[in-house]
Amino acid sequence: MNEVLLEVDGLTVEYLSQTGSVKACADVSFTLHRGQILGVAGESGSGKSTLITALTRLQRPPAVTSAGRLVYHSSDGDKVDLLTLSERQLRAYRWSELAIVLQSAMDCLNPVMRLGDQFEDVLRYHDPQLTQRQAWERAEELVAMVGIGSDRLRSYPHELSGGMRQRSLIALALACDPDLIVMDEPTTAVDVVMQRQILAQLLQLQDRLGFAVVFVTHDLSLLLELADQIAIMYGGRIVELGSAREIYTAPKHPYTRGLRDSFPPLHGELTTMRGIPGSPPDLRTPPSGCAFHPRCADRLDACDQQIPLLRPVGRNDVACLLYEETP
Amino acid sequence: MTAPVLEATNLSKEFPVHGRGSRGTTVKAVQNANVTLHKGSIVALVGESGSGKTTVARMLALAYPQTAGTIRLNGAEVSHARNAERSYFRQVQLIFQDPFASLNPLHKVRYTLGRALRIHQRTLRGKELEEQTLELLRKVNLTPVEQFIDKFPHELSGGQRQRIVIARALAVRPSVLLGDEPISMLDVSIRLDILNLLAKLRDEEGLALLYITHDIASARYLCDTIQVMYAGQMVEGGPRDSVIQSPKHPYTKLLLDSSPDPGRSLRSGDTGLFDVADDLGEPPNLVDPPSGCQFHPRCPFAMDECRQTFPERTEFPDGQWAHCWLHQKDRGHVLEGKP
Amino acid sequence: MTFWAALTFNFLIPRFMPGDPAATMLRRIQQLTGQAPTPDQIRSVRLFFGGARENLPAQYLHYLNDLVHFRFGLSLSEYPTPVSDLIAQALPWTLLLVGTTTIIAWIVGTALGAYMGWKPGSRFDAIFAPTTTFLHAIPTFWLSLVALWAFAFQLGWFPVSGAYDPDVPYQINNLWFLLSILKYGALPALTLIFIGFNGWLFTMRNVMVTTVSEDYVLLAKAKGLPTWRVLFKYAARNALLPNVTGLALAIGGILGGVLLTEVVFTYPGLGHRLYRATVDHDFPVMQTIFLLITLTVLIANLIADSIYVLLDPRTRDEA
Amino acid sequence: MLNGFLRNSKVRIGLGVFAAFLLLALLGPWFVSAVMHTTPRTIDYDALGQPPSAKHLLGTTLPGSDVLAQVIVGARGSVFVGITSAVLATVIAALVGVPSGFLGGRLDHGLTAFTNLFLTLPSFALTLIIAGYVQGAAWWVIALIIAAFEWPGGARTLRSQTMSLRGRDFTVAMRMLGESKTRLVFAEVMPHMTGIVSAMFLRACVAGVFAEAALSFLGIGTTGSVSWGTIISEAQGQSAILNGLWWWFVPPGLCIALLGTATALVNFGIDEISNPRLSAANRKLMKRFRRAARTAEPEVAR
Repeated sequence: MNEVLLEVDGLTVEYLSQTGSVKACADVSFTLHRGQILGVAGESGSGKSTLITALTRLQRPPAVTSAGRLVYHSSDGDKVDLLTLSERQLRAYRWSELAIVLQSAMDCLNPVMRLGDQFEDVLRYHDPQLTQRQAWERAEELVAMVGIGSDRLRSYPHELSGGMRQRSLIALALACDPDLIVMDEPTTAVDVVMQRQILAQLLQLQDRLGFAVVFVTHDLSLLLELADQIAIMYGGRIVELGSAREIYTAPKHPYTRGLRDSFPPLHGELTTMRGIPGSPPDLRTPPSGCAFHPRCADRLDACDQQIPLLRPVGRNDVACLLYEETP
Repeated sequence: MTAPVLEATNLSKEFPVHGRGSRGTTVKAVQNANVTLHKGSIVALVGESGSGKTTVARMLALAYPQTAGTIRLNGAEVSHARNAERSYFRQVQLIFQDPFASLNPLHKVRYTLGRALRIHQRTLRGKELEEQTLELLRKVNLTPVEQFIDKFPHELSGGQRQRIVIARALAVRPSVLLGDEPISMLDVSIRLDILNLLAKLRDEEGLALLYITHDIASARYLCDTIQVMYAGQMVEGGPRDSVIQSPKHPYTKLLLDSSPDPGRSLRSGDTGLFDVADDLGEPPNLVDPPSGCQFHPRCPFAMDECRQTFPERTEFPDGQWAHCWLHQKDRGHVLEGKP
Repeated sequence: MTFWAALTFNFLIPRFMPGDPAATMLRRIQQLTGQAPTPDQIRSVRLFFGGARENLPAQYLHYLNDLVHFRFGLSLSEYPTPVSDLIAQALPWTLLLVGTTTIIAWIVGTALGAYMGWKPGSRFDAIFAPTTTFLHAIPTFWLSLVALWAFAFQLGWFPVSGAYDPDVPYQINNLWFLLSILKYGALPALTLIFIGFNGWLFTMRNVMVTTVSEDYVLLAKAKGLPTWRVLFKYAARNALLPNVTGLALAIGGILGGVLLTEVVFTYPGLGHRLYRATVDHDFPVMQTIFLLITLTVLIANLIADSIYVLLDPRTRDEA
Repeated sequence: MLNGFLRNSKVRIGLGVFAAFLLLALLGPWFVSAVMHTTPRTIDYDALGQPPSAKHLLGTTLPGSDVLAQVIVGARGSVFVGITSAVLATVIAALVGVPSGFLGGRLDHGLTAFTNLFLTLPSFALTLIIAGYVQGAAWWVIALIIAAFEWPGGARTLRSQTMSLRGRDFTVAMRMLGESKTRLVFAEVMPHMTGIVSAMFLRACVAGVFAEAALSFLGIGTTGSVSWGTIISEAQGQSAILNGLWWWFVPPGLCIALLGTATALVNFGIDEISNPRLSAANRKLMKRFRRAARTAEPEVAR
């Protein structure tokens, strides 16, 4: 469990435009262990989706990873910085080590291919020895893991329900037995009951197969139940990183606190809650200093000048000038 | 209790299915829905997508006629004649889900609000119009007002736009607001702001509010009464706390158990439903819905009756009610334990 | 439905011409042939314009009845050759020219467009995009003239008119004859392809650019599939759909270009025949060619619809 | 929104060229008589079929007319027909498409059937035939005939746009405030279609110029007046090709092509604005992109 799988160090992603560049992700660093679930929570414009594409090196122009390292530790002990690989070399890692699940399943499945063919395509490419029949059988196994009948493999994506598409996408991610699955809001497009079911299945499968997950969502309340570690992003930076319990019971960063208090509880006492006043920053014209300072109730004088760095405070890592570093 | 402002009884809606070979088939989007709104009180309508909750709101807003049932405004039945509709619109306003789509991007705030004011006060001009426009902005807490009145929608954030949308609805001085998932497209941190604004309007303006949502936790935060819809049918309703603390319909219970709750995993090691990954199936296809109670194919307690007829309404002492055979058959206690 | 409307159009237009078109017509025939029209000719012209003897509905029935029995009447300018004979001579040439050029232009345009759309902003894209914009805007008939002047007259690489070598025996099983068809057809065909492929290129490029940014293409890349496989199986295959429908819809427009090109190259196809008929006021021929073209366009639409259904499973359920 | 249009370089260039031709059409005949002191029909007996020279910048025709004068005056013939047909076609398209899309119901069914009918008819062949019947008509009759087959595509686009705008939340919201139908159409729906309508108008304009040129080339267009089509037609009729008088028929064709390119540029620009993915193809940006990328990707880098 404590074996390191992925070290992200100083990852910076910029969107280039004629007038300059916008940093959608700035100096993002974290370490992911094998079999761990890391939740990344953030609102629109926090850079969470950019992080996903940068981790998988799927960003498209005008987005570009301009700095940082992505060190992947293979199961045989090799360490490699994914950012230095050529596209061809990277292909060896894609899907067999590192798979991805995206938000909108309808858009992720090729509309003119049968579901089974899309499994077969990836299975047989990564294992050329596999016959068509074997690939199909493996696909049946995979969809069965997420509770989909094998007869559905003959369907086209548009013939499946939303929940089924999303589950088959997870099954597809498992096809080559990866060590890491990156998920971008995988349950946002489905209803709460289906969301619960998908997450329950995911946890069971993760327990059985031992892959690690980076799970990105805007819904912090979901992560509190699901993740081991949670990273809170704001304005392209991680502002706090800690265990789910710490983030819930003892959030340090004013934004984390505000975000936690933006979800009315389902049980227990009801009080008037405030949310966070103001609006998320526009990254084209980011605030100086700490991106949160215009909305922060506890801001200090230096907050609009100095960009705080992420450093250990208590049991969490926090990027806020309010706190002294704990040695 | 006072007389209801807006009351809908046995509202049903069927949409024709388009496409070749489907002539005559319909989607039964809503069946026999009842909604009653009182002055100064908020009713939440909770359901998943496709449960028909938006269709109910749109019928109440006269966006399209109902297939069956009646809508009464202040006791008088509402017709779809043109003039009747216009005077209805002065009383009942709909707030849309997507603040990005519900403002015309080519018009400034001043025009949007000004038009809304002038539609029903035709002689309003000049200084007075300006004053009333500013007053609307103040009502929705967009201050300083001068900063917002000459903005185009694209210059505003999501939360600010939704306030403009609410201000536009308030321009006609309505007595009823219908909010169709008014916060679901907004960023998490600014949702509570809008909910607090709606609560303020209820308290200060005495508005009757229908709050439509899929998020039962936000419904609990805002409303006085909750009604739960499933596959076009109202399955349960009643005072907020009763419904949430002791749901009387298996679907309500499933919904509550499925909703994320930050408190849950940290309470006494109870991990909710995460340990059960049964395939609970999905909501039915409303072109060809199951007979009887729509929920029976997914219900762990389904009985023969459930498959045949939709159950009568069972009333409970504190105003809670449910449509479930368990109560008709005196088996309501099974809901107390875990399914 | 459309076909019926076209039929009716065809019937009504000559009957609503101002003045006494029949008389004008007869005068012109006289000028053309230098002889007074024969009584037969007068009768057939009168019949065509509806004369005064029958009322409109009766004429209409008469007209439809003739069509059903494939009686298209006699040509006026080459009296008394039946219209169907003239058409039968011209049709194969046009089919040959339209068929080959459209298919080649479509393939070239689609393939280049797919490549450009795959990597928008590449050097290839940057050079080709403005060039095709210009080429697409050139009037076909004018380019035909320029080509004729440059390659046939100045350089003498190609013959200046006709569809085959008149000195070679007209036999379909004669290799020299077939080669001469190739030689005579090359310049008109090249001109048409040169202009034709640009339209396909542009639609394909733009659809491809959009398709490439679809999530399923992104996911295909994430799956580690090699580039060519993503390009063909995920991007190009889906981007192709609009171009398939376009192919059928464009037939009508393509015909316009071909008609003019045939005139320039004196290529003995339908376009040339239509042009001659128009100049000579040979209305029966004009009518028949028009009907033929309408019919072709309608059939092409039907074919495209069915191909689309084959290629896109999403439309299958609705049909 | 308008600023966005004009900031796009393709739109700017296209509109510039278009405006230049418009100016030529308006002032051309005056320029020819006042500045060049000639007319397109003036015959210079010293220069029959001469190549370009200082005296005749674009050479002369076989009968000895100045080609430049013809091309300039011809601009009016061509552009006027183009613009008239485009105005007519746009108006018809709007009158058919907008009510059809906004009101829906039986009216929509009828108008859609009508539009589809015209859409499937082979328009050029039909134009040719009708023009053939009315041979030698005035230029506005030709414009009318061209317009009659130019509108259906536009009507279909406007219909679907109107339908989508009618269903958009902001229109529905205004309707539910009690706004009148006329105001909904003119204040909420129509302003969103300016881009499409102007693109449509330009496209129809060029299609009109094309059709007029093709008809004139076949000798069944307008009679009497000069247009680019008639110049080419005359050149062909008097064996310009055989005699190698390329300066006679090349310039008018180039003018048509240039006008067509201008319109295409404007339309591409509008496409790029409405679909920003198409304009991601910026060369300079791509270069900077490669420089900024931390990844050493040999396939792409060199």
